[in-house]
Amino acid sequence: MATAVESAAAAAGAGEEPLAVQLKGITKRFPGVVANSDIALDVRKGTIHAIVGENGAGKSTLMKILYGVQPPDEGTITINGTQVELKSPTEAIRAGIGMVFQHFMLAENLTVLENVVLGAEKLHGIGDAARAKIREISTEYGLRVEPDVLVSEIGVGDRQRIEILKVLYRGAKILILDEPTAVLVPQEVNELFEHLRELKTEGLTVIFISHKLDEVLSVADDITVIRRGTTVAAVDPKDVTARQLAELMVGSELPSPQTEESTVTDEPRLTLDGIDLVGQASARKILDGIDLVIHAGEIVGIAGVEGNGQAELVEVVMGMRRPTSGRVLLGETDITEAGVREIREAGVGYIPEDRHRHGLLLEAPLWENMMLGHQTEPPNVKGPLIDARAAKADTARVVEQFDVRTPSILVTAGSLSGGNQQKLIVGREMSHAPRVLLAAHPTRGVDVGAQAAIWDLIKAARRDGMGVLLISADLEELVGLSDTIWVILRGRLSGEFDPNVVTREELGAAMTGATTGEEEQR
Amino acid sequence: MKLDVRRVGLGLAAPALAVVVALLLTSLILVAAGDPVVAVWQVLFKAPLPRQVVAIINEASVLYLSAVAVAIGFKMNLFNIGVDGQYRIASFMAAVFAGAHFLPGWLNIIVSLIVAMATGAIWAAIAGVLKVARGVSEVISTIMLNYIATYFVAYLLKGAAVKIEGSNATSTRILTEDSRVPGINLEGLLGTGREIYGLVFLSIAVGILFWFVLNKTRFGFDLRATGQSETAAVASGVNVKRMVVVSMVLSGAIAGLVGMPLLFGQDFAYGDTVQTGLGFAGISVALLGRNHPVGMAVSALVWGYLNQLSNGLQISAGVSDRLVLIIQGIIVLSVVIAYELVRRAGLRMEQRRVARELEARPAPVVEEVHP
Amino acid sequence: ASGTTPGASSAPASSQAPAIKVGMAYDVGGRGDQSFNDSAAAGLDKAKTDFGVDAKESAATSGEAESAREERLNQLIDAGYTNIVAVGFAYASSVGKVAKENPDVKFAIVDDSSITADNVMNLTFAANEGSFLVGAAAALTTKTKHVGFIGGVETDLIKSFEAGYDAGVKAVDPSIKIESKYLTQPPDFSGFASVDKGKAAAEGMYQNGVDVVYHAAGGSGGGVFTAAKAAGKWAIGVDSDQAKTAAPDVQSVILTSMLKRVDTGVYYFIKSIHDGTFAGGTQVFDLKTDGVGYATTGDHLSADTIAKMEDFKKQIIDGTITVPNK
Amino acid sequence: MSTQAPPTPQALQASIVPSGRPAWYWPVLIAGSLLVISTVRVITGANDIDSSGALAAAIGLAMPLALAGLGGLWSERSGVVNIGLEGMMILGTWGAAFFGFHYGPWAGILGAVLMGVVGGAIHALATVIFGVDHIVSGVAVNLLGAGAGAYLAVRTFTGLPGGGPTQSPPLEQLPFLSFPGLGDWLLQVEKSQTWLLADLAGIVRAITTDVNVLTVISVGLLVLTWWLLWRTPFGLRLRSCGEAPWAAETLGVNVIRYKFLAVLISGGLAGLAGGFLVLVASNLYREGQTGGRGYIGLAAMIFGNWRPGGLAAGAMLFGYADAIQLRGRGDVIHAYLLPIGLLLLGWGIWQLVRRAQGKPFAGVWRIVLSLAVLAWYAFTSEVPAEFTSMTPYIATLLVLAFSAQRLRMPAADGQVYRKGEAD
Ligand SMILES: Nc1ncnc2c1ncn2[C@@H]1O[C@H](COP(=O)(O)OP(=O)(O)OP(=O)(O)O)[C@@H](O)[C@H]1O
Ligand SMILES: Nc1ncnc2c1ncn2[C@@H]1O[C@H](COP(=O)(O)OP(=O)(O)OP(=O)(O)O)[C@@H](O)[C@H]1O
Ligand SMILES: [Mg+2]
Ligand SMILES: [Mg+2]
Repeated sequence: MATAVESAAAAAGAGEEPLAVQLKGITKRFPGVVANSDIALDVRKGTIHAIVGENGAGKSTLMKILYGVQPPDEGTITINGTQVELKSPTEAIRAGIGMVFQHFMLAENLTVLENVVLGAEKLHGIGDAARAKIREISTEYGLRVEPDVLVSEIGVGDRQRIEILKVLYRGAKILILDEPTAVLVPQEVNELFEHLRELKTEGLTVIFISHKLDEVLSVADDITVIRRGTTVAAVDPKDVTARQLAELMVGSELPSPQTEESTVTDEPRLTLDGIDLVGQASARKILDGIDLVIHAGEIVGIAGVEGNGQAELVEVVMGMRRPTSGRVLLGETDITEAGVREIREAGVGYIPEDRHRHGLLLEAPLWENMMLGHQTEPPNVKGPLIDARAAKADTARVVEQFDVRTPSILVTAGSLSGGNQQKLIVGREMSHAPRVLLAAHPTRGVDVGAQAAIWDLIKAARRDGMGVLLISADLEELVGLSDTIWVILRGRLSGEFDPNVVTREELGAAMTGATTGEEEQR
Repeated sequence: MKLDVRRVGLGLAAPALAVVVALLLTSLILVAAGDPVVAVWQVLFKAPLPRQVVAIINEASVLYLSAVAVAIGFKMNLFNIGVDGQYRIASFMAAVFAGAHFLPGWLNIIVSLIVAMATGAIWAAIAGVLKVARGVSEVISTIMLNYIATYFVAYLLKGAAVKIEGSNATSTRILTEDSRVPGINLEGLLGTGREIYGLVFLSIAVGILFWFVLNKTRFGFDLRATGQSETAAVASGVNVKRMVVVSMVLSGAIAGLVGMPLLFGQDFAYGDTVQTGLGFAGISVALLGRNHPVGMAVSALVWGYLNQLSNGLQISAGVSDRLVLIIQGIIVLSVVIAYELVRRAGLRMEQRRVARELEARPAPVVEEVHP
Repeated sequence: ASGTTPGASSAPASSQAPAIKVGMAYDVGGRGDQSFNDSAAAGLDKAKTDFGVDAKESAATSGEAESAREERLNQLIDAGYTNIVAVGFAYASSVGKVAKENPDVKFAIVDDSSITADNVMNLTFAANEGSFLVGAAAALTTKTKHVGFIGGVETDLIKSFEAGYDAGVKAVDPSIKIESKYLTQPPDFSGFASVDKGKAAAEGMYQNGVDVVYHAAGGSGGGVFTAAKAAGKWAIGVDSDQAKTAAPDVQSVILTSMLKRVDTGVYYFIKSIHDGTFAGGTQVFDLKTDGVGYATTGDHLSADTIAKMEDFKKQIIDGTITVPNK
Repeated sequence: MSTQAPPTPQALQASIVPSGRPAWYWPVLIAGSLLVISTVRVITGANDIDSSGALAAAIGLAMPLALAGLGGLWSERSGVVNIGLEGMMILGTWGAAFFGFHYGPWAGILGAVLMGVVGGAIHALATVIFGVDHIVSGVAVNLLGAGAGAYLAVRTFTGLPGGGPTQSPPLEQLPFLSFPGLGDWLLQVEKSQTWLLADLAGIVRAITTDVNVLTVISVGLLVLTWWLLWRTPFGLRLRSCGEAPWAAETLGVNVIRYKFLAVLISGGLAGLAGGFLVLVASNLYREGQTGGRGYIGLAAMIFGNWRPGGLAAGAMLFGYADAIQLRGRGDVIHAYLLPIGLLLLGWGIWQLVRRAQGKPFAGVWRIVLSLAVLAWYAFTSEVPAEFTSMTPYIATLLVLAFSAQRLRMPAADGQVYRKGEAD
């Protein structure tokens, strides 16, 4: 185990050329949270430096400080040997730093070109010279970026590349990538890493944040581990295993989803029968002939690159969209034409992938959020009236039972941390004993403790005979929980896999269409 | 809790701060323009005379209805600028219906109120349906419908007008004594023969209903949820399109009532000297009252007070009574700025409290894990 | 504050007799509107020089509440101005109410005779009769046999202007085509203050062959004059002698003006107080009493035309012609 | 959430719907309309339908709306909703009259802009600096503008020759420009009433003869706005503040400064819209002169999909309808019933023919409506005055209701932006 406190990086960098980035004693307090406390970070020039840590450990905050978005409360920043004060991103850019944010920073309604040149118009203008430059960078690094399309028209992988291009366009010598791989499939990740290695050979420095430790180990030259806002270790990737790294991050041992004895029955709970969904003004099918059966006690996982129809599939089942053709059966009942409310009342639980958009009223108190989606069901209502007392009692129970960390059920949902918001949603959906649960990325952005708890809840519900449709970008989670895994590609279910035997590479290949779909492995 | 005391204090500080700022800024403007500052405040801060008290309450009761109508929309993130047109067309219809005296006495009044609500609702529903079916922004459609209502009513009024000997005003048939809502005489209390509109109770009832429906019913929950997050509401099973139409209809129905205290308590007919602009005033009152049933009542009274006392500005202080609009504008702005500052402070306080109470708890134990 | 600021009191011109305290409640626009209210103000000013009047003035705002009008009257009374002139029919019901509450205060109301009380004098004007005469003038002047009327707001009052005008035109030559346009409909009273709308409407008429336009559109009339000037055609003014009061550069296109002598009415009321002859009830200001008439400033009317107009005037006064008001 | 949200359904849809119209769309549409209108004119004899006089009036009535809308565009493109346009316009009317009276009409233009900027500054201070809800601030600015305009007018115009508490003295006019030697000749052609030729002459004459210099300036501002916002780095930065302020911030754009500036310019343009009313449309200030045009300008902007060309079209549509009704042309509006009825009929029949798509009654109500309209055309000769007055408003509603809804407001429009909250 690498508990080497004197940093390998620092040792290597001493005496030679100055460090690309040196952070000392960085402290940043937010109301109620100390996001960074006395952080030290040394990044050697021309290396890929990974930063790992749990959700909320303070990684993004540290990077935003380095990029001048937020000023540190204390501490110093030294770039290439000179101490600097970065009051705004402009100054960071001037110091040769570029950053790709965890949440993409792109304007949907502007073109790729406009997004790239924004703020850097002085370099090559905003016209043909800029277009040529973008093409040049694009070919040089194999980024395949088309300058004149609207960002709203392109997918996640392309957006990622645009973000990187944005940084390169500004001639940055130090690149910060905050969780660039979260939305990418393995092939895309590999491609990204190729780019990073190439950048490295050209003398650029990359700071790279990821929760996926095997990736980190494969690409990084140095690793810094952050826990609860402070640096706990700087390690050499050659000396550690992924598990050791993870335990450094958490400070304890790790959970992981465990496949259990199958509880699958032959009673169909949810049946999708030839579902087609056609986009409004074109004939392109968003969903194409989806046939799927989920039995009581079964978890069906859906793997796929984002934007291949998963979201729409969930929306069709939930009644938020009408399929162009095909039927949805809940048990024996046809719910194709039913509204969201009827479907929920019929016993479909829903853990939305975007909890802020679809799962919560951020400005409403917790107890009102507990009613959301169940505002016609007991104990929340009596006839047309709200039963506030019963709803509050129910909320208190869920908060207790599902370990939602909150001082009160009267605070607004927006004041909870992401993980606790997620636990509240899971608790809410579970406590109405659904017959079918649609779980979209149920543990996204949630830290390990809460993650294990949510997995346990889903497994317990499965034991009780619930049918679960699990959509996740986390292949570990899919493999660990599912009884069956389907891959979705361009709106079609392109392959079925047995989670007990499938490898990540196989899944990744199917997800990107690298293998020709239909082969069944069972 | 100590924190909450401070919070309440902050909450009260906001309006107080706003009033001080409004006074200060207005005084500055007066000084700059060379108007008598002291005289102006003497007029505006004179204790209202009994007849003015009555007029303030009457005006507030009307403004309140308008504010509630606007607030229903706001709660849904719908901006109903059309209350003005809705109440005018509704008042006209109710005046024509009531003036025909198909029904006796109170029955006539009650059915006329329903006619007004239905008319306002239909007029507002046009905007709602256009939004849902054709995607027309309700901001545009209600603006257009305001104007269309003006001409439409003018057209209908031509047909419905009844000539009064010697008068140049055009109006519908005047209600007979038994179809009027008797006023409340506070002679003993205030010492004025002026009467408060009997329909002031309508405003109070609408306020209570607004509060009840919004906070105590499933429907109100759906409505608020839609206003707070349309996407979350959809996912929770709210039919947002229907909600848009329904809330426009409700807003329009309440808008239809705006002119009723005037019709049954003062004008007894609809004519070309009818009060206009109540719908726009309602927007200000609703915003100042933060769409809260009690807040809007307070702000309606403030509005009525300023409107009434400003009548004396021209006569007693020699200053244009349009000054009151400036004061009202400054009040709206300074109140919201003060609330915004307080909101930010409150947010920080809540976060600090959450964090402190969490720290007080024991650290979570990671549950049985099998590596 | 200067003497003309509304609300400022002006000292009585002669200091012997105690000044008559007059409260003026103007209609929307107030003193300085170059139209209806100014005409009332002129009557007040004349009374000031003749009798010594202490006056307080206040103006309405558009679309205001009934209670605001009542309050305005009450404020004037509270301030000791016990002779109130309410300018405009919009004050009818508030005068009715306040007059009842204050039997000692004397009121005059312009353009309304529906309120009857011992302490209310109703000043009404036969604007249709004056309009008849300018209608005749228009008919006698037009070369294209095509004349126009532009009303500010389509109220009964303004419609009586149109009715008289139409009758006057037809009396001269029934074949003449008359176009008419109202700028707005009540309760939108902006038609009395929309110069641009007046201009657009008049331009439309002139470009369609109309060569004389009579406006009863208050402040919007300025636009009519501008359009007339640009088209090189005639316009007819209203209320006061607009060939004297309109902007200097357009005075030359004003063929004549229909005079509605609100000033005479207001002066009459104040004089009756001064003389102690005040009595409630309707005072009609018509051709007979010179309460309405027409102006000849600029000498654009030919002698022949004036002769014909005078002839009509006589016939109206003696009842041979009854001018419609609807 | 720790990962990028997936494309929303709308975004997905956008990727499927082609984003622009083909290049021939507008030329063909305009030429087609001209043909239809010309034909209708010849059939019905409603010559005022596109006379140079009607069109010139339409331009004059459209300009204040276009300027107000342009003000709205600047503000909303930077992400600040501006319903305070009306108040800023009122301030502009006073500024134009005050400075115009004392220092001449050119100073009046500056005065209008200056007072509008004051209104804009209040809105900017409230929304950009203090983070107040944009609607609330806009409503307050409307109150302030109406109050301040009226109050200042009483203070400054009372007692001036020809002025009063609610109106300014008459002002000197701004010059009118004409293309030399064209006007009379075109008028001859127009008077010939030849099919198509007369219509073209009318259009050309309306834009080349007796055009007020402020109209020319306003059109220039429309073009300049387009160029600045869509063709320069400055514009790119400004628009990025309305689309994704946090992204802009991370790229070194000083979002607060751009938003503030945009709202100031917005105020200046709205003020100029008021100035146009005073200096060109009326040559004096009158209380209540704006008459809700700020709101209509806002509507024109939404109508025009937050683009200068679109808002100009919206303003023209409104100005034209208003001109027709003000010119008392019940016959012209009546004439329009014919093509509208026929269009509806055709559309209805086309839908009926396509009813295989599972909507058996798709076209029926259109056909019923079209028959009603045609009957109205056939059995009457004029539209009642009240209905002609409604024309601009109904036309706007109808066009919006029938044109496919492709409107897309700036993504962050109306959102309160605070610095340093990017994540
Ligand atoms: N603007 C802010 N205001 C208040 N608290 C904040 C703010 N930004 C971050 N925090 C808090 O600071 C802590 C560190 O957050 P940060 O985003 O840096 O975590 P992270 O390590 O990037 O986590 P993740 O893996 O989830 O992205 C968290 O508790 C977070 O809630
Ligand atoms: N932009 C922000 N402004 C204000 N407060 C914020 C902001 N971002 C986060 N916070 C606050 O920080 C706290 C933690 O939020 P966050 O979701 O980042 O937590 P986290 O540490 O990542 O938790 P988890 O690991 O459970 O996701 C919450 O109290 C939240 O209200
Ligand atoms: Mg987090
Ligand atoms: Mg992070």
